[in-house]
Amino acid sequence: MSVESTIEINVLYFANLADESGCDEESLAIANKMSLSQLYDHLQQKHSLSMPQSELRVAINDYFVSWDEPIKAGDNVVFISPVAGG
Amino acid sequence: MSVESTIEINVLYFANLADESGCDEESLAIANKMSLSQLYDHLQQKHSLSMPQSELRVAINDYFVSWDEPIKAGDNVVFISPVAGG
Amino acid sequence: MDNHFEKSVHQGAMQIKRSVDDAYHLAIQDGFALLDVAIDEPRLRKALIDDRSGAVVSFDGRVRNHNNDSQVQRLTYYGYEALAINQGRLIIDKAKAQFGIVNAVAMHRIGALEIGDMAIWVGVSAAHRDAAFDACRWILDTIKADIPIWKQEYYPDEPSKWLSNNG
Amino acid sequence: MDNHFEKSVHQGAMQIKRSVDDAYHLAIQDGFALLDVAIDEPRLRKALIDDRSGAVVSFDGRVRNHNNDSQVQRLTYYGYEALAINQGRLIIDKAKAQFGIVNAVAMHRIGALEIGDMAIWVGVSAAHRDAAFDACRWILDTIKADIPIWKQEYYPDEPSKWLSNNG
Repeated sequence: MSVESTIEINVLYFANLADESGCDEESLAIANKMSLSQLYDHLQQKHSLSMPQSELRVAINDYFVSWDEPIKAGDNVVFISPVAGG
Repeated sequence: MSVESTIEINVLYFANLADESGCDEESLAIANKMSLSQLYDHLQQKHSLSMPQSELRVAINDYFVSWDEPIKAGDNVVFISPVAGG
Repeated sequence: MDNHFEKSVHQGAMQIKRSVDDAYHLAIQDGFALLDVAIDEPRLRKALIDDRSGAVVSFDGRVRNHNNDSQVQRLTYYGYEALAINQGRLIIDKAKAQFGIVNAVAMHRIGALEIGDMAIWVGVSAAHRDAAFDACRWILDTIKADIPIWKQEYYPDEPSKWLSNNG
Repeated sequence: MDNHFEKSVHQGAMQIKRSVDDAYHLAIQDGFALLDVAIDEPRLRKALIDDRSGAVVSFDGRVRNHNNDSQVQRLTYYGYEALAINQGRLIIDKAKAQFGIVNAVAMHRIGALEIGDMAIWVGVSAAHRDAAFDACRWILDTIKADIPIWKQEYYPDEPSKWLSNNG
């Protein structure tokens, strides 16, 4: 029987993602080696998020990262829906 | 013996043209039908103005005009050397 | 969505996590900050200018009373401040490297704004006007594309909507 | 050239022929005026803006301490005010017809200026940023090309010179 290794991370939600998830922040235990795409798939199902991943950018620890950036224990992960500043 | 018809006009000088002519304004009696180019030729000789006509623009009564605009009695004529605002 | 719910999930994104003075200090030093009160343009402008600045170009974006065909009553900007500040610093650094400019400062307001309120200010000083215009426009466009700020507009006869700059 | 002589032929072109308040009134109404004291930028900016103005772009040009390789101590702008005002009105009218803007106001200072003094201010308000940027730049370029203002720069180690924008 395999012991699956998990890590604790934190996810922040803004704008329509916050509306749909009903929260602005949550702590999660996720499988080690889970990718950012897999994480978004998981959260999209969990919160019935309407936006496809293709419309999002992603940030870790307050910097934009590419979707193949690995997730580390303690990371702050944020999926960024299309912005509207200015 | 022909009586040459003359008109009275006023010429203003600015910048290097004022330096060279030593005045900012003068009244002149000129031949009727004198063109703006002929007027500048005349003033260039009179005041030893260094700038060729090709570098100048010309204004009558506070509006730019083309060099073929006729001069009328009482006109205010100004030759405009290259500008340097901004 | 009722107002209570709106507040509970977005409230953190309507306020900055530092003092107003610290926000100005950051904007003036690193080139970008968020603010949650009215932007004091003369304060930013003053910080931009020195004897090498022959040309100063500034942009300010204000809340209009119309967006396309809809009558706008008010709007709220929400920001992810920590990312906004990091990304803003990168944008300003890149503008300084890319254009021949002396200095650049930008600030974006978040929270509830009324018609006429200034939402963004971008100022660039340079020796020459072309660099100042080009850099100001580029910084503005890049802020609009990359800074994590979201906008919700409220209308008299329709539900509020989330807007997107590229949608 | 001695100072007395300089004054006698250029003095009229260093001063405006109306009151400062009349100059602001003219700039705000027709879009352009000359001024012979420091330009009060907030006064012009305030007149530019209304609820339709989503975007405001402004340019200010200041006296730099260098022009090419020469150290500038001070400079004097001379203007032919009546022509400047007529031409300025035409430029602003053309900008309003040509770009989709709400309003445009510009002012040029004449007389003796020190390093850092503002010589020109151009402000444009529009519903959208592209029109505001394009119109501001066009107005500035056209003022520089067409408004009868001349500039004499003074240097520590050389005689003063008349400058030209297209020379």
